[in-house]
Parts: sequence; structure tokens; C-alpha cells
Amino acid sequence: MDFALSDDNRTLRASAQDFLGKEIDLDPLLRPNATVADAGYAETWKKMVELGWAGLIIPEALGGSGLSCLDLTMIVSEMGRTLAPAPMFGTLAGSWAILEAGSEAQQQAMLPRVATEGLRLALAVSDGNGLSDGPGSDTLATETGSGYIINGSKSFVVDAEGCDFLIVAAGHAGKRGLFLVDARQPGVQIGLLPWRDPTRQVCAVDFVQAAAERLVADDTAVWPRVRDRLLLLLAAESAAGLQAVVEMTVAYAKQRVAFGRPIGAYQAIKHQLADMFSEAECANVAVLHAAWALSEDSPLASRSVAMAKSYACDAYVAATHRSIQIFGAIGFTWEMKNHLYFKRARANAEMLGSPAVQRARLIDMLEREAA
Amino acid sequence: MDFALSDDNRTLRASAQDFLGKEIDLDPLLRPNATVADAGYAETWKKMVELGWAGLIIPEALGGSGLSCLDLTMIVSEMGRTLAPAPMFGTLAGSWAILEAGSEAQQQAMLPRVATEGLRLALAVSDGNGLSDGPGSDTLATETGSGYIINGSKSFVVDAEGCDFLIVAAGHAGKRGLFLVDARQPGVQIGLLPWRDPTRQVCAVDFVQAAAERLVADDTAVWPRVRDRLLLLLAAESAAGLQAVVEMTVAYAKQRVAFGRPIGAYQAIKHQLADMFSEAECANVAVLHAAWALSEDSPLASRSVAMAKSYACDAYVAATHRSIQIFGAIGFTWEMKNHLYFKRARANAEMLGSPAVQRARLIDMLEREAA
Amino acid sequence: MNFDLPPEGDPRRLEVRAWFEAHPKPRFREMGEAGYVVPHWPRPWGLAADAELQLIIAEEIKRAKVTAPNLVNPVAINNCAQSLLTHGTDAQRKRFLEPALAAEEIWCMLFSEPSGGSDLGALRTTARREDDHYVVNGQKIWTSLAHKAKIGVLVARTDPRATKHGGLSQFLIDMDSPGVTVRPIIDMSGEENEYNEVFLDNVKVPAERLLGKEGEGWDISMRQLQTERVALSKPGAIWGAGPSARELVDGLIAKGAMRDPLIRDEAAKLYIEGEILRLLAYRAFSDRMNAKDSGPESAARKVIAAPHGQRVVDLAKRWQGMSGLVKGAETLPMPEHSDGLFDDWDYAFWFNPAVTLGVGTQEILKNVIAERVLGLPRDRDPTAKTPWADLLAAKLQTAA
Amino acid sequence: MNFDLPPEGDPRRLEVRAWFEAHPKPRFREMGEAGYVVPHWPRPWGLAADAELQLIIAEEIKRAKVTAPNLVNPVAINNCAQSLLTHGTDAQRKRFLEPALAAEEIWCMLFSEPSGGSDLGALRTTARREDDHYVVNGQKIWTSLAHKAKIGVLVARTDPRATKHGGLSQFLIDMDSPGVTVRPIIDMSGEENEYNEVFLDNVKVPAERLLGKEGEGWDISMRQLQTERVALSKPGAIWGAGPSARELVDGLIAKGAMRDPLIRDEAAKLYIEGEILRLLAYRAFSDRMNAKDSGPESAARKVIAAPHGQRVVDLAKRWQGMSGLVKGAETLPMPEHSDGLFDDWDYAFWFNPAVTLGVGTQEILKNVIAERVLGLPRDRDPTAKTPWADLLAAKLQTAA
Repeated sequence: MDFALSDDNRTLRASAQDFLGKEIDLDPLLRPNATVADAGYAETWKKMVELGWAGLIIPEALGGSGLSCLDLTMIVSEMGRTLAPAPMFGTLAGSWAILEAGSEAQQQAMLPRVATEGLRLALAVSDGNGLSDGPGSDTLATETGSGYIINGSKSFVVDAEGCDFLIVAAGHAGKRGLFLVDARQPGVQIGLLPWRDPTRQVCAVDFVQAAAERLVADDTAVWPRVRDRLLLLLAAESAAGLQAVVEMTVAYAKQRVAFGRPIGAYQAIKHQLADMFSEAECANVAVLHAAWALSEDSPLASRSVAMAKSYACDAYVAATHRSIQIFGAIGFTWEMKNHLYFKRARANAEMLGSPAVQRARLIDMLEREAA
Repeated sequence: MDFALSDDNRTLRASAQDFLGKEIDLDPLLRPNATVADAGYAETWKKMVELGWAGLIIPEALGGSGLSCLDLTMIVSEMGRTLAPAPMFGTLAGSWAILEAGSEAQQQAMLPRVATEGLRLALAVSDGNGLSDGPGSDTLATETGSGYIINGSKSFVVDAEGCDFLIVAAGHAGKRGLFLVDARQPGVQIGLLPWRDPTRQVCAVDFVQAAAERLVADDTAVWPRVRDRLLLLLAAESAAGLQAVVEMTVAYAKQRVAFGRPIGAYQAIKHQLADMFSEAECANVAVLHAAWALSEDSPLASRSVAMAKSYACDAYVAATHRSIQIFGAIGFTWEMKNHLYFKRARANAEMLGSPAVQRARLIDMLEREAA
Repeated sequence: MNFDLPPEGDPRRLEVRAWFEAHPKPRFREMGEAGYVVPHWPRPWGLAADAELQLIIAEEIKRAKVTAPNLVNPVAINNCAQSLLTHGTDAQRKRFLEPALAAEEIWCMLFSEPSGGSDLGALRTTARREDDHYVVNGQKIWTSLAHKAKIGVLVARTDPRATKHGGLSQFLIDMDSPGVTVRPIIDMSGEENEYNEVFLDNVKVPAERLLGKEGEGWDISMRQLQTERVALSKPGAIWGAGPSARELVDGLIAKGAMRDPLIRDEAAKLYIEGEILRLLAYRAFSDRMNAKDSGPESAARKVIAAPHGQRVVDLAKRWQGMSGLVKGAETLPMPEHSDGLFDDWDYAFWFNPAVTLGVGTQEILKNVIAERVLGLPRDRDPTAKTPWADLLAAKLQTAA
Repeated sequence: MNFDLPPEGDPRRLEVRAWFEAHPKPRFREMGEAGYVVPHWPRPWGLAADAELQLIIAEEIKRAKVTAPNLVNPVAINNCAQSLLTHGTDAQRKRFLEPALAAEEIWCMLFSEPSGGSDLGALRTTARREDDHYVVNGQKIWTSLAHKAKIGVLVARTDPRATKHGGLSQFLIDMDSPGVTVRPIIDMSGEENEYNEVFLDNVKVPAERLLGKEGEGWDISMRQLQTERVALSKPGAIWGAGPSARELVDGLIAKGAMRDPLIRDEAAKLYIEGEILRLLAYRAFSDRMNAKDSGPESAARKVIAAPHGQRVVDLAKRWQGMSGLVKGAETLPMPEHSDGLFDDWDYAFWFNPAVTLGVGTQEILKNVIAERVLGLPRDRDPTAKTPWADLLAAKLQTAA
């Protein structure tokens, strides 16, 4: 029993803070119509690859660092805090899918290249309605002599544009499987969605007779494990973003003056900030527990992840709205960062199941346990 | 179009205020184990009868005053504001049931006696689970040569103890009907429930071979109309009680000092009181609209009543809790009135369908209209 | 008490309707001459109309599918021009009122400043008298319509030796004067059609453009903002415009979304609140009809209305799920006729944080209720009684 | 980082368990001698235990179905007796500690007063020195356990010329002294077992009962209350006792109530918050283990915990519907072992408004977070620096 971060955790976090503090500059996004490309999306990724961040969760035997989910949380939290635009989400998602569903040969073929060359991945599971748990009938795989052909479309694919390989959930023989698809073939068409959160790159992908290779494991066993990890990612980003928002709002409240006093001297503002801080503490501990539980492969992990996602996203959404209110009108302009956090919060809340969906899942799990 | 109260409305309200201000004294209830009997329940009713309040909604032709629901609201609101303990709810409920379901002869037999002699009624519709819309299978009526015999039990019957006649919802031939039952016969056993709201008398009633007379009209047509009126009653009481709570809490906040200033000078308290006031305004206008719509037999009446009940009860529950917080520990003692309002608010919220139930009904109505 | 709105057969309604039938595409100037632009004003501009007639005229304008002039020139017609009746000179009324009411000259309000926020009295723009004119220097922000306006209603400091509120005056300035620069502000919705910054650099304003006397600027401005509060508190999500809870519920029913009991309950709460806000708006109208001052109680309506609107668009957005993040994705339906930008559910959502920023933050509104309605002690403004120049010297306008 | 609690096979756990097996029904004095009453204290009273050992001991006490002494004598064991280690004399430690830790002498806290509320420093009870004793006059309120207590921890004003905080001192008084009258307060639940008023009428307190020096009363009391805040913030609905969100969810599942999606969602929210509060409590523990001061962050936990508990009992109450108003009606189930009064769902509900009243109102807690954690400007207490006698003369303790 030791609820404090280990020294290793702290070191990891400090180094991530150090790198991202120097690297990430959101100013280019504070102009209209800017995209992640303007904010160093590709360049930052190159540096991350040099730092070994492309292979954080890839086992050492495959050229990565083999970090646990808890270790990983140190880094992705900092990315959430800084809203770092870089294709980390997609590559992590793809790597997990290959790790969980790929044969040894498939892992050997792909993951060392991810870890060392920075091969970029993206995971295409959601349909046009944003559902990622469905039967995958929007995309179908057909067996050919040498492999598979995929037809159909996926949406809400994070980090697809510019990626090297897609891992695609597609229906085959009445079940859903995961398929490895070379993103650079003509049968794969990737289009940027006009996504409101300018710090993230989100795409729709069409497949027309795209060649594919099937990952060997059964999707029904694999997807819940991948999803738990992605939910942790979203929760960690959200909890850390929330903390950043609290900090920047407190700083503003100390400095902005109205009626002769800093606005942070008024109880109405003080108490809102106290509430935001308290919720940030809660979100933070919920995320750490979920990360630890996944790292330990605890039977409580799925539950803990659902709780962290629900709580952190709700609190993030509330705080980013509140932050704009406390900043006042200036916080509503495109040239301030407040709206970037607001939009990231809204997007994270919806991705892979809203807070309400996570809560329904939680009670499902508790009911099954009670039965 | 005139959203202001008429002069007649105002006069009615002023006279009710005048009477209740002198008559109602809740102090006897601020001792443990006191009941409505200690707070002038029977005596106040006698005076109300003298004032003609027993027949407020009974047509003039039957000896009453024939008030509209809007007029009535002026009086019952004041009763809600003062938490007046008196058997008004039961007698109104019974009178409405007889007016809606009774034949002319039945009305002639009962209502003049109510209006002029102060005959007391109570309406027994709820089963042991508090459901009032069910098939009434907890209580069954059997036809005899001369009339009916009733067996079974009802619960949550307001103002039953000491009443003269009960109007009972009982199953007969697979349908629910309303039956007039002399409360003073041996087959009727009335027991006080240990009801948490000490300002109201609520009972359980058992029927063993109790003689009954059937009210002629079909219950399915009658009950929704009676229920709408009872919901208005609860909403009106709640909105007015809410206003009383806001007023008494504001007065306290002006006078109680902490850290050298009245607590009402702190933004945290000011803003809570501003919210409570705003919600009280909302509850008030919602009730007036519902009362007006019922008075006009508007097709929007049921909807408006459901809205008023839902809003006023939610706001009343929240404000009575908040009021105790603002009073501080003293507001938590039995010797202050705060808990009487708190308990009335909780009870009103649950009676005849919680705020959530009213909201579900509202959407049902809107869906039917849209279809 | 009667909650019915003026009926179809109301004779005054028939008269108004007849006028619009006779003038199918009226010019605003014609509507102004008929008294339909500001019916509540005295003649010759208005009809000295009671509240019911005002409502009838508003409804008939909508029915005739005519754009209401106050949508085009809201600052003049809803807020500011009325001050000329009480504080203006004959010459000012003659010069400004007709083109304002005909929406031929658009007005804007030059009130807020970057350093001020809700503490409007702390504004720094100065107007220095020189001979027959004033020289204005400063910066304004959050100015709607500045890019279209011919006339700016300016509040500036004419006497730095007076208190922060006492030293202010109001002017009607030409927006095309040399030294006036307008720059659009891009808000978080990504649009730039709503707000502007206005830079005032040695702008010469003729002395006859002073409205009222020097030092009356604070009182005149407060009255104008108070009017705005009433106008803004209808149940549309964005200051009365845009989607309302009725449209939310209609849309959710149409889309089959009410099958989700969580949405059902939340939508019902919003519907109820929306209907109550509708009643409160009518009641404020009705109070005016009974010559009763609705006064600071209107702050109570706004305090409910603003977060109500935010929750309406929030639920509509959450109904969209992931698609809600995609610009141009399918939203809930809106009625066919559109009154403006905010009738787009998606735009209304991304704009919504502003609703509780504009026109008195929630905190200020709650103070108004607590202090002026409930009689609770006032928040102390330690800077209220000190000469402005001394405040500046003591740097009481920067962080403590 | 490791969220696992000390495992079953932990050697220290085995040792504690062996002791309880050897002492199946231990007297508190035996437990005290073994160091199990205040394990975190230094020897000879405690074991200088780290947080993990404290947790083990607490768990093993529960497992052995032994009543924890701090449930019987919480004021001494959780809050006040520790002050004797730092501020007491040898004679005081000798006289008071053993019977306190053995729960042979129950303590109560004579802090709050009718005029004070959350402004504890404004207390009016005086202690006037006369020869070898003090004469105490005043009235205390909200005193738990006063009717059972032998010892009262009294805060009283010894120097009216000092400031409101500076003139206070703390005493350990005998509750059976002449002049002490205890009157139970009946709270809104209708019960009288929780709180009392205590009247102090010329009570003679020997001078050696002064704890620390004159004027140290405020600091000593604040430290004692701070300790209370940590102890009180476990996830049971009523200050950590009574039903928790886990019991709520178990009960709702058992009763089939989760079929209602509104209840389902609300219960899930509460469950999540409850689990987080559990983690935060353990983390505070763990921080102490790492010799890190948990400090005012614990206020954050309490600020969440108190309304959380209220919402837990509120949902359980609403699940009952109409029956929830009937005393003795069927409630959600509770686990078999009961720790006290609050384990009754119905009683816990009618008691719940007190949760945000006791031990620092929510407003005060939020100020603590805002000022001490976030570094925002402090609320000004205009009475903080003035001599108490002058405040009284200026009537700054009545409404402005």
C-alpha cells in the first residue's frame, strides 16, 4: 500500500513536462481555420519518436519501452495538460490492437517499426454514428486467396491522415474482426472531419477493395481490453487538462481586477474555484487508480476505468465552461486557449461512450457481480 | 390578457392572510411527538366552516361559494405558506370526487352538508405503495341487494381520522370505481400513520365488510380530473411555502452576524438567496398558470398542472434544505420551523407522483400531441 | 387574471393586420411613420401603445413575415434612442431619431473596455473638451454591429477628478470619424460576425453630440442596459433568440430520442423552465401594462434564462453524440422561418458560453436581486467614492 | 504506487490478529496498554505506528468485532487528548490520558456558542482568574456527548483586551462541577441523543486545568478541529458513519430499483464519487505514511464528502416514495453489523441536513481551499484585529 507516485513515475512525468513544455506551442491554433498541422503535429511526432515515445507500451523485446499503463499515464497526462497535437492517440490505439489481437509474427512485423521508425497507426472502429461496439456491418471483409479485401467506411478515426497503417474493425462471417490495412493504398481514402476540437486530428475513412490482413485473435475478447486502455487515455487526458484549466483560471482570478479587488477575492469566484479544484483532485485519483488497476490486470480494472472516464470527463466539461465564465468575455475569444480546452473536453466526453454510457456500463458490471 | 391578479383575487388572498395570520400557531408542533391535534386542527376547521371555507369549491346552488381553481389557489396558497393544520385537503379532495363522480342526488345529499355543516371528507385512493392510479385491487367492492360492501385497505389517506365520509377507490367487476363510505361505521378502521410531516394528518384505512354507495360516474374519466386538482393543491401549497421559506431565510440572513457582518452580506449567502428567490418567482407563476388553466377548463390544464407540481415541489425541497444550511445549526433543531417546511416539502413532492413522475407524464402528453 | 394572449378577433389586431395587408413589403420608414417601430413611445414616433398593443404589433410583424426593425437596429430601437426623449436636445431628436427608427443609420454601443469587464464604471476612455468639441481617446471592446454602424453611443470619462461613476458622459459619435478603427473579434465559435474592438484615437466629437449633461453618462447608460435586460430574457437559448426548449422537445420527439429516459427527464425539466420563462416574460409585459415597474425582478428572469438556454443547447449537442463535434453534422430540426444566426443549433451551442457573459454576468445579476429586491447588504466597492485620478495614481485598477 | 491495502499475510497484521485472538473480549484499558487505541502516538501511549500499521489495527479491530474505543470516546481519542502531548503538563498527562484512552472518562468539546456559529472566535464565554482558579460563565451549544462526559474541553475568553482570537484559552473542566447544566437538544429527526446545550454558571475551574498558556486557546482548538476534519471524511453518508454509496447501490440492486434508468444513473454517479472518496481517504493516510502533510487538501475531500452523503441518503429516501415519509417503513437493507444510530437509513436521512452544518460549513471549507491551497485573497474579517472589549462596545456582534 502506497498511494504516492513512485520516484520512477515522477521522473517520467518530469521529463515529459520538460519536453512538452519546450515543444508544444498552441499559439498557431489561436488563429481561425488552423489545424494540428499548423501546430507542429508532424514535427513533434518526429521528436517523440527520437525520445522513444512511439514505443512506450511496446514490449522491450519488440524494441519498445514496455511501460505499464501507470507509467504511460505519466506521459499522456502531460499531453492532455498541454493539449499536445501529435499522432500519439492513434499510434497507441493501433499498437494495443496489434499487441492484443496480432499473432507473434504480426507483432514482430509491425511493432518494432512503430517503436523505432515511428511508423504511425490509427484504429478505425467507430461507425458513422460514433458507435464502436457494434457488429461492424458498415465495413465488411471478404476473403480472397491471399488475404482479405475490405469495403465500407469508418468514421471518427483519430490520427488517420498521414498514418501508415490502419487497424480496422470489419465484419466477416457474421462476426467482427480486426484487420491490418496499409493506409497508403489507393483503396483507402482518408478525409479530415471538420472536427471542432482543433487540437486533435479526426477523420472519416472509406475503403474500396482495400487489401487487408486479419489479426488472428477474436475481436470480442480483444476489443474490451483495447477499449479499456483507450478510455484510460481519455480519462487521463481529461483529468490533467482539468488541472491545467484550474491552474490557469486561478492565476487569472488573482490578477484580474474588478471593483477595486482581484476577482478571486469574491466569494462567488473563490467558491467556484474551490469546487473546480476539489473535482480535479477527485478526477486525478480516479485516473491513477484506473491506471494502476490496468497495470496490475486487476479484475476491478474495467470498472475503475469506466468510473475514471465518467468522472473526469464530466468534471472537465464543467470546468472548461466555468473557466470561460471566470475569464469573462476575453475567455470566449478564439485567441485565448480556453476554448481549446472546452472543445477537447466536449470531444473526450463523447469519444468511446459518454459519461452516462460509462455509468450504465458500471451498473451493469455491478449487477453482474451481485447476481 | 392580464397576467396580474384581479382585485377579487387580491381581496380573497388578503382575507385568507388575515384569518390565518391570527389563527395559525405552529408553536405547539415545535415540541416532540406533537400532532396536528395539538396545533388546533379541529378548532381551526370549525372557524373555517364559519367563514364558509368548507364549501369553497362547492357550487352556490349546493350551498357553497363556487370558487374557481384560481380563486381557490388564493386561499390554499396561504394555507401552504402558514402550513395551516386543518382538514382542508381531505375535504376538498372528497368534494371534488363527489362533484365529478356523483349523481345529482348524491351531490345534493352530501355537498350542502359539507358546505354548511362542515361535514369532513377524505379521499382514499392510494394503495400501500403510494400508487393512486392502479386498478384498486387492494380494495374490492361487492354488490349486495341494497348497495355495496367494501373489503381491503388504503393508505396515505389525508385527513381520514375524524372525517365523516370517505370516498374510496375500489375494484369492482374488473374496473375501479369510487364509493362513498360512512367513516363512522365499525367496518372502517382508521389509523394514524407515523407521518414525518407533523403539519398534516395522514392515515391508513382498513375496510372490513364496510357498507358503501357507488358514485355513478366512471372512474377512468373522473380520476384524472380530480387528480389534476389535487396536484394543483400540492403545487400551490409548495410554491407558497417556498416563498415563506425564502422570506424567513432572508430575514435571518440580515440579522445573524458572523465575522463582524450579517451573513447576508457574504456573496455565498446572497447568491443562494437570489437563486431561491428566482425559483420562487418561477414556481409562483407556474402555479398561477395551472390554476387559471384549470379554471378555464383549458386543454393545456393537465400539462400545466404537471409542470407546476414538478417545478414547485423540486424548488421547495431544495429551498427548505438550503434554508436549514443558512440558518446553521439552530435551523436543524425541532424548536425552529425550518424542519416543518422541510418535511412538508418532502411529503408534497412524493404525494400523487414525484416530480420525475410528473415530468414523464408531461412528455407522454407532448408525445401524444405530436403524434 | 387572464393568461390568454390578445385573441385573433381583437379589433386592434385587425387594424394592424389590415395595415400590413395594405403594405405587403413595407419600408422601415413607412413602419416608423405608422408608429410600428417603437409603438410604446409617445407620438409622433410611437403610438403610446399599452403592452397588449405592443404584443399585437410584434405578433403581426412576425405573421406578415416582415423583418422587425429592431432586429436590424437593436441598439437604437431597443436600448439607446429612447434616451433622446428624456435627455436629448430638440436638434438631436431631429437629427437622429428618424434615421435610427427607419434603421437607415445603424447604432452601436461603445461601453465595455478591456480593463473593465463587469465593472463598467472603471472605464478608461477619455473625452477632453477643447473649444467646440471633445477629443476622445481609448479602446472599446465587445461592440456588436460596430462594423455596420453609422452612430456609436459612447461612454467616456470627461472629469477625472470626479468619482469613477460621476465623471462619465455619453456621446453620439459618427463611426466614420477619423481616428475610429473597427476590428472584428473572432469568437470561440470561429465566427467573426458578432463582436468588435473599436479603437478611438484622437477622435473629434462636436460638443453638440453630448447627450444630456456632462456627468450624466453613468445614469443614462444604466437605464439603457436595464432595458436591454428586459428585451434579452425571452426563452430562446441565446438571449431569447435561437432555439427554445419547445424546439428541443419537438426535435427530440421527432428524432425518437425520448426513448432514452435520461434525455426524457432532462428535456422535461427544460421544457417546464422554458414555459415558465415564457410566462415571466409575458408577465413583465403585463406589469408594464398595469403601469407597474417590473424593475430588478427582471434580473430574476435573466438569472434563470441564461443558464436555461445553455442547458437547452447542451442537451441538443449531447444528443448528437460524437457527431456533435463535427461541423455541419445533422442537428435537431429547427422551424422553417429563421430569425438569424442563432437558429442554427450547432452555432448556438458553440456560442453559448457567451450567454452568461453578456449584459451583466450571473454574479452581478444575483447581486442585483440580493441587494435591490431582497434588501441584503451591498457588496462594497472600495473604489466607488474616490476621485478617479486618485484611483489611477494608487493603481487601484491593477492587482492588489 | 500501489493501491492494494496491506495484504492478509502481512506479518504486522498477523501479529495484531494474534493479539486479538489471545484477547477475545479486550477491555479498552488492555487495548490501550497494547498501544491499539492511539497507535500513531509515541510510546508509552501508542506504537509510533506508520499509517499502514494504523490501518491494519483499525481493520483488525473491526474484524475482531470489537467496538473501537474512539467510537466511545471520540473527542478525547480523535481530537483533543493529543494536545496534552504538546501543550500539557506532566501532571495533566498523568491525570487525564489513561482514563481518556481507556474510555473510562468520556470527553466533550465545549466550543460552539449560540452567537458564534462558524465564527468560533467570536465566543462570549469568559474565564476570569481568581486566586488559584478561574470562574467560568457562558453558554455552549452543539455539544455531542455532554450528557455522558466527565471531562469538558472548554474554550473561553481569558483576556477581553486582546483580539477575538488572541484572548482565548483552553481548559479541561469537570462536567460534574457545580454550575454546569446540560440540556439535550432535540433535533429535526425528533431524537435527542446527539447534541446538548451546556450552561456554565460561575463554574470554578482550578488553575492547573488550563491547557497550555493563556491566549493559546485558539491555536490549540484549531488544530483539534483540523484533526476532526480528517477523521470525519470517510465515505459514509453521515460524517463517514452510516450508509455509503456501496450500500446504496447494493440495496438498489437487491430491490430491483435499478430498472429505473434515472435511479440507475444517479446511483452510478454516487457510487463513483463514493469510490473516489474512499481513495482520497486512503491517500491522506498514505500521505501521512510518507510524512507528507495532507493539510488543507483534506478540506477538498470534506467539501465533496458532505453533500455526497446527503445525496446518498436522499436517493435512498426518494426510492421509498410516499413510504419514505412513514417512520419505520421498509428501507434499503443495511449490512448486519451496525456501528451506531446512523446505520438506519431513515434516521440518517432525517439527520442529513446537519452534515453540512457540523465541523465547518461548506462555505468555510471552500474559503480554506481557495485561500490556503489556491492562494486567493482572504476574506476580510473586520473584527479580527480589534480588541474584543472594543468590539463588544461597538456592538459589532449584532446586525449592521
